[in-house]
Parts: sequence; C-alpha cells; structure tokens
Amino acid sequence: MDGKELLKVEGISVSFDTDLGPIEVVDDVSFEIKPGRTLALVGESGCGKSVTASSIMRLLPHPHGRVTRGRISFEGESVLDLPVEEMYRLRGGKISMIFQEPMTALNPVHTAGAQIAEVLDLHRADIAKKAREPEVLEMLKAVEMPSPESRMGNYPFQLSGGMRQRVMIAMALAGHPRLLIADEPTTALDVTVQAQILALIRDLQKKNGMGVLYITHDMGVVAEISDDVVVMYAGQIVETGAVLDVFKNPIHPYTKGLIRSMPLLDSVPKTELPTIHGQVPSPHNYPATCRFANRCPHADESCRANTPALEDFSPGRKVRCFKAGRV
Amino acid sequence: MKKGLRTAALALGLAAVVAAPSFAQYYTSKAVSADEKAMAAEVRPDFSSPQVEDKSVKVSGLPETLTWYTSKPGVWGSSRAKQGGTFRDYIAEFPDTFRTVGPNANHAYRTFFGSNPATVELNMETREFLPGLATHWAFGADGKTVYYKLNEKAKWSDGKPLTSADFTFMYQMMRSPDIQDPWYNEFYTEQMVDLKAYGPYVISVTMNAKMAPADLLLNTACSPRPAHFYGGKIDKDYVDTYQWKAEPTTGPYYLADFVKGESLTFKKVKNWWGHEYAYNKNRFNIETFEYKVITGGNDIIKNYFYKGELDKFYMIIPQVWADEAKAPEIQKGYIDREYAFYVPLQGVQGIFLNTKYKFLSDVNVRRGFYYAINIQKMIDTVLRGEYARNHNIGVGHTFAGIDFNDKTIRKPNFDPAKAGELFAKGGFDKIGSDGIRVNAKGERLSVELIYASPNHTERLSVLKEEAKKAGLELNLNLMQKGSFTALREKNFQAYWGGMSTSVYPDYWEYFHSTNADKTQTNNFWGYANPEMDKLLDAFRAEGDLKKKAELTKKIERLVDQEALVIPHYYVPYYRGGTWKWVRFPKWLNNKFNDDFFEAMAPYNGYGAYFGYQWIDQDIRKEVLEAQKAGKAYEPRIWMDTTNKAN
Amino acid sequence: MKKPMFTLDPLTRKRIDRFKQIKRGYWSWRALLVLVILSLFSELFINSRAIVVSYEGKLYFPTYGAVIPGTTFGLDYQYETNYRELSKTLKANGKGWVLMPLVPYSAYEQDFKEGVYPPYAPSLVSRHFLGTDSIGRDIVARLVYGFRIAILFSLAYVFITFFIGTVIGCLMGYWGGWFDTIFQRIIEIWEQVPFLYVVMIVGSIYKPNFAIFLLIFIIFGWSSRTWRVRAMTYRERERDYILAAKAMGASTWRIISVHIVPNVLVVIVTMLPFAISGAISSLTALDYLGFGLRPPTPSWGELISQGISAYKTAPWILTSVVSAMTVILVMIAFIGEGLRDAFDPKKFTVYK
Amino acid sequence: MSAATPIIEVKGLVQHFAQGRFSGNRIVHALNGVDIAVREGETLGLVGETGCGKSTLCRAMMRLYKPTSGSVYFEGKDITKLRERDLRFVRRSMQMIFQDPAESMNSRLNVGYIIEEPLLIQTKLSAPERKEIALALLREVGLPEDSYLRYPHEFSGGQRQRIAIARALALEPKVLVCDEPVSALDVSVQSQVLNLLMQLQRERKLTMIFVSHALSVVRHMSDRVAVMYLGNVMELADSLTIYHEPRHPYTKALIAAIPQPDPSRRFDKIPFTGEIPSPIDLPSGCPFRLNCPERIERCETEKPALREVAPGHHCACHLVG
Repeated sequence: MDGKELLKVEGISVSFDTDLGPIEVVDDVSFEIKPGRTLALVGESGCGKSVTASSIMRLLPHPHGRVTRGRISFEGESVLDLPVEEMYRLRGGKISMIFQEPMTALNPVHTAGAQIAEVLDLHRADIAKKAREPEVLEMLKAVEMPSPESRMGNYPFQLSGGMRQRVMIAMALAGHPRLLIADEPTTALDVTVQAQILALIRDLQKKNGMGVLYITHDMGVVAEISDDVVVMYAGQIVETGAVLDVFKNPIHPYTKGLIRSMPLLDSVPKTELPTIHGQVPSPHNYPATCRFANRCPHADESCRANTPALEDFSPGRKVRCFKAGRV
Repeated sequence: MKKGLRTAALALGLAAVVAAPSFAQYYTSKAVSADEKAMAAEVRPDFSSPQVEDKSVKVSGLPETLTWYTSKPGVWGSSRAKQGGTFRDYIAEFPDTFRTVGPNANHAYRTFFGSNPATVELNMETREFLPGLATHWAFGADGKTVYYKLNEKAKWSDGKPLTSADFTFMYQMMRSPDIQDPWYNEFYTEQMVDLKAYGPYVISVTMNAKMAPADLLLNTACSPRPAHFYGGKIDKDYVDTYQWKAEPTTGPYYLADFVKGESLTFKKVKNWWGHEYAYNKNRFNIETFEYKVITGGNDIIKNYFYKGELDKFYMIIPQVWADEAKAPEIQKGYIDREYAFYVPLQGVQGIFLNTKYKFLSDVNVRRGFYYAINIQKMIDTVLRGEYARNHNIGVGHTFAGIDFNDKTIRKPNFDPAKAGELFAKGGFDKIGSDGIRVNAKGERLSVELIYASPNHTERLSVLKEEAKKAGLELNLNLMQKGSFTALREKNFQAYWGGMSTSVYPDYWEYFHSTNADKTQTNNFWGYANPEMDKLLDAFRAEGDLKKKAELTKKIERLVDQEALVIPHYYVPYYRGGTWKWVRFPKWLNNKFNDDFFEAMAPYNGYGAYFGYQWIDQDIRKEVLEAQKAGKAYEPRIWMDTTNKAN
Repeated sequence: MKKPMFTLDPLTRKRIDRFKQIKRGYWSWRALLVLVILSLFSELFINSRAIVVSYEGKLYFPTYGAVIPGTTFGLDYQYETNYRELSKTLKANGKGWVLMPLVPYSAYEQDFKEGVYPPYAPSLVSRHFLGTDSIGRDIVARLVYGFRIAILFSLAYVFITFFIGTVIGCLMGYWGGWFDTIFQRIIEIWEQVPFLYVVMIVGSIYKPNFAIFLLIFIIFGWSSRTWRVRAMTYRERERDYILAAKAMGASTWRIISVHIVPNVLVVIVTMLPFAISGAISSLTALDYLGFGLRPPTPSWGELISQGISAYKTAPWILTSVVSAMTVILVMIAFIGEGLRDAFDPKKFTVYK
Repeated sequence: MSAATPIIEVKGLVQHFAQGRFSGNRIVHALNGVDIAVREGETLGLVGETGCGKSTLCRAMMRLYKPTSGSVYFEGKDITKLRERDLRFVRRSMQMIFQDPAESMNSRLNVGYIIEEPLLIQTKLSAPERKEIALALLREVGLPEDSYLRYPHEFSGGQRQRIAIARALALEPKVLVCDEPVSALDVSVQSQVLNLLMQLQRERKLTMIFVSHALSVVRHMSDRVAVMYLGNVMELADSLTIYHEPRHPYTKALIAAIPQPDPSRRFDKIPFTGEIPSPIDLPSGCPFRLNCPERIERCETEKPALREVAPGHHCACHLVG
C-alpha cells in the first residue's frame, strides 16, 4: 500500500425533496480512506451517515435526493462524473456494500450460491463458467460459513441471520472490492454473532488489504473495529480522529455524551446514567448556528449565535466546537 | 367517439347526395328494364285446387267402393323465371346434427334435412289439398283411414324410386325407441295407429279416432324415409351413426356439401321428378344454395348483406324498414325491396291475465284493461302503424274453406275514464297520491307483466306510460328464460306473449276447467266456467267442421266477455330486401304463406309454397358493373297488397 | 376534542391536503360531488312536472308530492296533468301560468309527434337537448336519471360490500385459525361462482328490482373485498400496538374497530373509486346485455344498446351516452388516481 | 433473599407455537420448562439472544398466551387457566412497554387518547377525570402538557417511548414489563429513558421485568438477571454477580461478545463460532452444548437443571456446582 487515498470525499452536501420543500441532510462532509484502513462513520439515525454512503455508490433515491456540492473520488476518479455504465462496473466490483438487514438485501427466490455466482458473472470475467461453482464454495469458506457445500443450495429464508450476513459479505467480496462499505451490518444480529462478523471483516481486510467504510451508531462496535472515526451529528461532521485518540480523549461534547451515556459492564447497577438531554433535531429545522447547542451542557450565548467550523484540533483530529479543548 | 363522428359525417354526406339534383338521373339497363316490362304484364294465376273425384283410378285388393280424389292445380310459377344461379344466405348457428329426429334434431334448420313432401300438401292460398308424394287419396268407411296412391315417378335424390316400403319403413322407424324421440314414438303409436302397404304404390294410414275428411287428410299426411339408405332397419346406434349423415330426399334440394361449423351447400336434384306437377313449373329455379354461419346478430348480418355477400335481408320491424330505406345500396337501387301481405296463423296471444291473482279475479278489473291498455298507440308509435291490431284470440284460422274466427269481435279504444269506471267497479275507487288506483284493502292497482323478448321493452314501455293515466301500474319484468315456465305454473300476474296454433283452433286445453287448478297445463288463467266447459266439450265431440267453427266463435265471444286476454297485434306482411338480381313473380306471396323469401326449404309441414324466385345472371352482371361505375337505378319496392286486410 | 377518535388524525388530514393538491383528482372529486348532489334533485331540472303552476291565483308545486289530476286545473281528465299542455292552455285562457323545468320531460314518458317517428334529433325548440331515443324518451332525462340510479347503486353496493368484506376480513385476519381457514375456503369456493353469469341467469329468469338486484350484487361481491383487508389485518395484528391494546384488556371488537379498521381503511379508500367505476361498468354492461334493472328504468346500458343499433340513423344516442359515460368514468379514475397518489405511503416516507 | 411471596411465579412453563396452520409437526419450542419468580419491587432482567424466549416469557407471565403446560401465578393466584374476561385484574396490574414506540401505538390516535385508552377500557372514569390523569402522567414522564392533543408522529423516538410509558402507568400497575425498551432509540436518548424508568420505579415502587439483548443495559437496570438460551433459563443471579462471577459458559460467551466503548479492550477471542440452533429442532440434552467449549459427554443426553450453586446464584450446567 502506497498510502495514497483509496476514497476521498471532499465537502459533499446532499439535499432531499420532501413535502415541506428541499432539505439538506448532509452538509459539507469530507473524509478519506486509505487501503487497508477502516473508517467508522458514527452517529445516530438521521445524522446523514447512510446518505453519505449512498452518495458514494450514487444510490440516492432518484429523483428526490441529489448531491448538491462536493467531490467524491475513488482511486483518483471522480465518482460523481462517471458514466452510468462505469458505475455498474464499480458497484459490486471495486466498491461493494453490505447492509443492515440481509434478508431484504438478498433475493428470496435465488439460492445463496446463485447470488454469489451472479456477482462473479458481473465482475469477475476472468473466471470461467465452470470454475464458478468452486469459486463460490471458496467464497463461502472464506466467510466461515458452516457446512458451505450444503448452504450453497439454500434459499435466504433457510438461513439464520448470521449466515445471511455471511452470504452478503461473500457477495460483497466476490468482486474483489478495493473498498467495502458496511452500513450497520451487525445491528440486526445478536451480540455473539456480531462478534463473529466483526472478527470476520477484520480478518478479511487483513488478507486483501481493502479499505472499509463502517457505518454504525454503536460506539462499542466502533471501538472494536475501526482505525479512524468520523462522528456525525445532524448532517455535519463534529469530530474526526484516530480511534484510540477519540475514545481516550473525546473533545466534542456530543462525542463525550455518546461514549459515556451507555452503561458499561462494570458500572454500578441502578445508578443514574449520564445523558445527553433533549432530542435529535429533525432535518427540517436544523439550526443555522451550532446544531448541538441546544443539547450541549456547555453551550453559551455565543454558541447559539455563531456557526462553528470543523477545525484542526491536533494532528489528525478535527473538531467542530467553539469550546474545543476548553471543556 | 370516432365512430360516432364518422357516422355523423356519413349522414351529412348522404343528405347532400340525396339533395343533389343530378341524382334524379337514374340509370336504366337493358336486362333490368326488359324484365320489369315483362313483369308489368304478369297476371296473378289461379291458385285454387278443389278436390275432384278421379274415377279412372282402381287399385286391386282394396274395396271397390273407395272413391279416389285428387286435385289439379294449374301453373303457379312465373314464366319469366330463369334456371340456375346461386343464392347466398346465412344460418345463425351450425346444426347440431343432420338427423331430423332424435336428440338435438329439433334445431332451426331441421327442414333443410327433412325436405320430403308429404303424401298430400296444403294449398297455402286456399288451404285445400294438393297431390304431393301421393297423386290420389281415398277415405275408408271407418272414418279413420285414408288410402294414398303414390306417385310412381317419385324418386329419391340418389336415384332410387320411392315405394310404399319407404312409408312402412318410416312408420317402423318412428315407432322405434332407438330414435330416442318420444314425441314421434307417441304420435306414431297413439295417434296414427296403423300404416299398411298394398303393393308398391298404395298405402293406408289409420288414425285413432273418427274425424271429418279434411281433418283426416291433415292428420294422415306423412312423409316417407328412405328405407334403402338405412338398410331397412333402425338399431341402437342410429343416433350416433346418422349424426352427420344427411338422408337422400324426395324434395328438390339435397345437401351437396358442408364444412362443419361454417357452411352448408344444397343443390337442386337433377331432373327432379316433382316438375311432373304443373304447380311446380317455373319454381325451384335456383341451382345452388349456400348457407354461411353468421353469428352476432342482425347488425352483422346486415353488413354482410350490404357488402353483397348475402342475397336477402329481412326488414319486418317498422323501424328497421324505415332505417334501411336510407342505405346507399337501396337508395341507388342495387337492392330491391319486396313487401307482401298475408294472413298469419296466430293462436292465443296478447296479455294474459291470471284470474288466480288477487284482484284480477274480478272481471270488471280485467275488462278495465281493455280500456287501459293502449295497443293502438303502441302500434301507431313504436310500430309506426304497420302492425295490425288484433281483436280476437285467434287469427288466420281458415281450413277447408271454413273461417273459424269471429271477426265481429272488436276491442274498445283506449279510454282512461272508462277504464277508471271499471276499475272502480272492481273495488279500485280511489286514486292514490302517485296516480295509481287503490282499493279498500289498500292494494294498489299494480300488476307485474312478464315477457320474454328484450325488443318488446319499447312497446311495453308505451303501454306502461299510458296505463298510468287509467290509474293502472304495469311493472315490466323481462324474463328471457323462465317466463313460459312461470306461465305454466300460474306463477304470474300478467303475461305478454302467445301460443302457436294449428290451422283451426282447439281451445279446450286453454279454457277447460279440468286444468284450471293444475299447473303445467295450458289453462294459464286458472279459468273455470261451466258454460265454457259445455262449449269446449261440444267442440271436441263435434265431427262437422262447420259446426266446430260455430262453436269456436262462441268460445271466442265468451273469452272476449271474460277479458282473459288483452289481444295485441299481428304482423300482416313479410318484407325485406334482396339484391336486384333476385327476381320474383309479380305476385310475391300466397294468402297464408309467411316467409316468401325462403327459397329452398319447400316443405315445412303445411305446404309447397316457396321457391318462386330465381336469379337473373344478366341482371347480376349489370348491377355489379353499375355499382362499380357508381351509376344508380331507381329505387324499387315491389309490393303485393292482394292479401292486405282492408 | 372530547372524543378524539372521531376527529381526523393528522395523517389523514395530511393525505386529504395532499389529495387537494392533485389538481385533476380534486377537481374531478368536486365536479362529481356536484353532479351527484344535483342528480339527487334532478326532479327540479328534468321533469315532466312543472316547478310552479299558478292557476286562478293559487300556486301549486307539483315536483315532489302527489299526482295532481288534470281536473284540478280545469282539464277534462283525472290522470296526471300534462303540464306542457297545461302551459299552452293557461296561456290561451289567461287563467295562470306554468314554470316548467329546463328539460320538461321525465325519463319515462314518450313524446310522439304527429307523422314523424322517433328517435328525434337534438333540438332546442322541443327542448330535447340531446334528442330522444327510439320511443321518444328524452335522452338528457334518461342520461341523468340513469346516472343517478347507477351512482346510487354503485355507492350502495360498494359501501355495503366493503363493510361486510372489512368486518369478515378483519375477523379472518384477527382471529386466524379455523375461522380464517373456513372462511377462506368458503370465499375461494364462492369466488369460483362466475358472478356476472349468475346475475345474468337470475336476470334472465326473474328480472329483479333495484333492491333484489343490489342484494344479488352484494351476495356475490363481498367476498373479493375480504382478501386485502384480511392481509392487512394479518400484518397489523402482529404489530405491537395491538399487543399493547390486548395487554390493556381491550376486547376483540375494540381492537378491530378502534385500532385495525382505521389502519385498514387506507387501502379501502384507495380501492373505492375503482370499485365504484367497476360497479357502474358492470351495471351498464348488464343493462346493455338486457340482464340488468327492470325496463323501463333509465339506464346507460340500455341507451348504449339502443345507440349501437341505431348509430347510423340516430348518432346522438350513442354519442351522448358514450360521452357521458366517458366523462364520469374518467373523473372517477382521476379521483382514484389522486387518492392513490395521496395515500401512497411512499410519498410520506420519513427521511432517516 | 426476602421471604415475601413473589408477585409473579412461573412454574415449569412450556410454551409451544405451531408454525403454519396445519403443520403440527413444525412446532416452535419457545419456552421449555421455565421456573422463575419475580419478587415484589425488584427489577428482574431477562437477557439472551434472538429466539431465546425472553419476550415470550414476559408475555406468558402477562397471560397474553395460553401456556402449553406449566402454570403462572400472579400474587399467589393461579391465572394459567383463567378466561380473558376473568383476567381483568391481571390486565390492570401488569402493563407493558415495547421495543418500538412507533409500532406500539396507533398512529391515528392522538396522545391524549392513547394514554386514556387503558382507562377507557378498564375504568368508568369521566372524560375530565381521564384527562386530568393523562396530563399528570405527561408531566411525570417529562413531556409538555400540550402533547395531549398531538399525534405520535410529531414526537421523536425517545418522546414516543415516554408516551408509551405514560400509557403503561395510566392504570397504576404493580408490574411494568419493559420489552427491549431502548433498542430502537437513538443512542443519545437511550440513557434518558433508562433513567426515567429507574426513577419511576423508585417513586412508584414498581416491580419491573426488563428484557434486552444488551447485557450491559440489563445488568445496569436490574437487581437480578436471568440469562436465557433457547427457551431455558441458563443462569440467574444478582446483577453484580452475573458479570463478575459468571458460571455458565454461555453467560461467559455473552459477556465476551459485548463490544465495549474502549478500543484498548478489543475482543481477545470470539465467543464461539457456531450457530444458535433453531427453536424448532432442539438439540438433545443441554441446549447450549453444540456451542459449548467445555461440553462433556453427559451434556449430550441429560438436560441440566437450574440449580442454586451459590446463595442466590442459580445455574443450569453440569460442570458448575
């Protein structure tokens, strides 16, 4: 790996048409992923993390959603300007994606094996038709599918949630992607299975050196899997940095709240938990000023009057807060 | 929408053409004008055929005392007639079988396949008898038997001679259970009790009861069956074996070809023996009949007709007659119209009032209907004054020179005030807020009228609106399937429709008290009256036709008083259009013959009165050329009013 | 606000607002509503009875109410006054005046002119604005009264079948088990009965009146309404709010009526217009084939059948009825389309 | 351990569901002989993974299902065989909060009605009385009074869960069953709802049954925690013990699998690699044996019973105690 960026997202904004007029759900988001690294995009529902991922794949719901500003480059090429045919080759090939609910992402009328084979058909012209079946089997073994020979002929409904996610991962990896976008892939899974899947993604990444964009709301999972973290709140990035730094020393009050508000296994039972008070604002009424100000325990008048920018805090750290480092 | 616009444009265009003065310049062609000139000179022939004694006939083995009769009608056909040609016609559905007896044989085209003349035929001008397959007839002393001497020249269409064996075979066949036709089994066992052969050309037929001679002839006249065709026997496989095998015939046309489900082709029998009789001369002129199956109703048939693919099209209904007059092919004279009057044979018809239904048991209420039902307005409006109003329960009952109907019976004209009086007498003395009369029990004078034919709705709507004026509500109930069943079960209030009849009526089954309370009988009215029973019983017992006729008239007058039936109308004419090359004699029709257009099926049970028309190939050529060139003839309506009632 | 369950919930209100934004659907809805309401008062616009008669200083309003015999106005007959004639008579003898409706003909009476036979072409003079049919009945009157019958029939049919279908469908979905199984089988068998043929057979044997006709329609029409409702109920009953209601001790009836039906109604509402136009079409088709309502009930099907057989000689019959039918069915289709768009859950996906 | 009679007691509870209408052979074995007691005033946590029967257990306790066998006692009274109309006192005394507040309330009804509905069903209170109660509840769960006329979709997930809590409290129940009450909520508001629940329990002396798949949350909320697996209680202990001294191999695996918000404490080993068996085809013997790293021969044939292995600590494992 030469340290060149695999994916570079530069200041993209995404807007959606709704009944109440257009809303900007992603505002000026930038980050980059290097090969072999995992970037976690973390935030609550509605913060714009999934929309960001969809923008990279150019899978925003047409015609309601569109990228209004910014640039996305993948291996130096501008994704947003690629012709549609090129996009087909990119999707599932060089960039692939896994989703939260594998049951809906898999076609219920085809067998697991057939669905993996289809990816091979689309993106792996080098594999002869006859060689496909052994290749599929290899893929299933690679994702540690129990008894892969018989599971190949199974339909999605015959598989458990964990197995389905394994099939999804096998499909995602079948095209030998350079970048894997994982959109909450373990949220619907049980913790023991989640642990297995996380370990699997880590192992696979180690083996083939792909970049991973991991989207989640679970700080536990972030801590478990990522190298770098991007924390989003209300359509904006509020904090970025290396995972150890961010967890050891969260700067933004929101990041702090997120990390502290969940009970730890060694907490004292039935004691009051630290909270972030208030509610996540709706995209229809994002304030023009600091979007976290009305929930922030440290906010003052100037926070409610001015708009903070995402600024360098220390090397590799960026924070969007007027009081960064002071509270 | 598009169609509607186009139609409107067409109508406009047509109006313009009609208005154009140049249109008056009609094209006259040689062939047409020659034939029309010859036609002008034609005289209606003498159709009479009185029964005469023929002393020359003697048959050994039969009593010497037998008197043999015959009749000698003259030439009836037109001397203008030309032989040959093809007449194109349609059938609404392909027949289910070519058999004429047995399962499914009772279809509309049965006569096509059983076109044998009977021993004697009925003269449709005078209802006298004609020689058919028998040249002579004689009456046995028992008053039940008729002897027939067969025409020795008669042949089957396959060339085999006709003999008495074909009659005995017919008798045996009709009595066989293997034909699976109980009606025939019953008639030829219970009614016609014997049929014997005396040598190859004489037979005797015996009925189960004594009858007047004319009656006896009517009942014993029968048609043979080709014994050779069936190998002389009928067995269990008859129904299946002969499903699609048409018998040879002694009539003029035989089935020459067919495509199942599509068409039937009939051809004239070569050197048909029937031309021996003078009255068949210049008749059955057409060589070939092609019947194409055309489904989809009158509008479709009409299109075929105007395209020139059919030679004739009926225009009986007044509105159709009026509408078709505007068709360009008629306006330009390529199609002629023929219009001839006749006297229909019509049984008890009109509105039947069920005397078992609440207030309809009151004769005053029923008589009120005479004034409340505005038949005349219906005729004058919807029927454009063209149907004839009927005053009696029977029309056209003339037989052996005797008229059976009382023509003095007249029904009153529509009169709401008079109807109101009668209804009031029947208890309906108040008028409700909706204008309908009410009686003391609070019953409204509302009667449900059931009927079976959708195209009668318009007619009945007129009656309904008019009846309101008399305070009578008619609820129209169209029952396309079950109306007759409802009638037979006396499960109705009023019924619009009627019964068919024989050449003279026998009202016993309708009005005798025996059946008054039984369902599934023809006493629909539930009518019982000892006076009526007396008349009906006397009619049954009477052997003399003249006295029978007097009794019939008395019965009709009694029914008139009782107001069981509100008679409606009859159609006194047949009319339609034919392409100009279909030519007719100047006399289009006979007095009692309905469908003079029907050219092929000559024997439908009552007589040989068809087949006058012919195809003129020269005219055909000319008309087709004229049509191509856009030249118009003067439009023609050929009308024969000889039999128009006053 | 005391009984919040009877107020419109905001989702419904939002849908209605959205429907109002769908122009052609909303305008069709308003136009159709006006037409239906007007048709309920057709007697005032199209009638052989006068609106007002002034006779010898007294006013009469014959439109609704009892038949007024001719004798009332000094005429020589006891049956219902012919107001068109009366108008002329009174004008002549100066004893009063008559105000006739715009179209002075009823849907039943036949107007025959001396010497010319109907159908009469449209005419402003005779006030047969769309002409007459082949027995002289006014086309406008037959169209409007036919419309009224058809729309009332369809509304009654659709609402009753939906009511039955919803109740049974809900119970099937909610109770499930043997109840569901038995009803499913019954409905499957019932649906095998070719409904229109049955109506035709019944119609040809015994011409039913409006109520019986409606009953036959309902007997055969309810079953198809159950499936969607049943499926919806199956889905709804698995949702937590039903369990929550059960945990509160809510009765089955309460759960169905308060919780399930309002949620299921959405699909029903979007199905309604299509069901209504379907009912109008079937009624028209049956009338056309002669298996429909008792003649001389004014009906579009009967007009179409007349129009087709006389399209060359009397094109106004077919033109009028086809136009009217097209307009109404297109309007209903627009309403249906509008409702579907307005109720389409996709349009209201909340952004996540 | 207090000597008081438990408020709810479940004895040998077996709950089977037939899958498919006629397929009697496809039976989901949701609960397979559960014995558990809920003490008055405590919070009993139920934890386990998909299909372990924790939701089924609490619904069975509420008698929303008819048990296949075994019995349920509420305040010492056997309610197993009661008919729906005789269950009114149970319905009044036990209320429930669901995972997804959007799902658990009818979006066509306004908040006031939603909160008042239990009162409508169970009491004869007048409309003003009901409204007064509803407004008080709104205040109690921290929502403004003007919420009364608004509709659920106008609220965020956390607020909706507050509405659900208010509804659950309307009848002043003795027991509150919380079935995954925070799993569907935004991370930042989860703790708010958890704090609210703890506060309400203190104030109202509620008995709570708290169900979640997240062991850390259950542990924090509960006095005692029962770990469930395939319709069986595997381990039952007070919440401190369950983390510090887990005895059952499954509990250990579960703890190991929970990702902690601390990158320096990443998993050192994956708990187990196998699949959890389907509740349709139960394994013989110990239900966990297929994934158990410590299984012995006996596990295959004999199902371990839940035994007290230390005071107040119950465990169902042949290797323990």
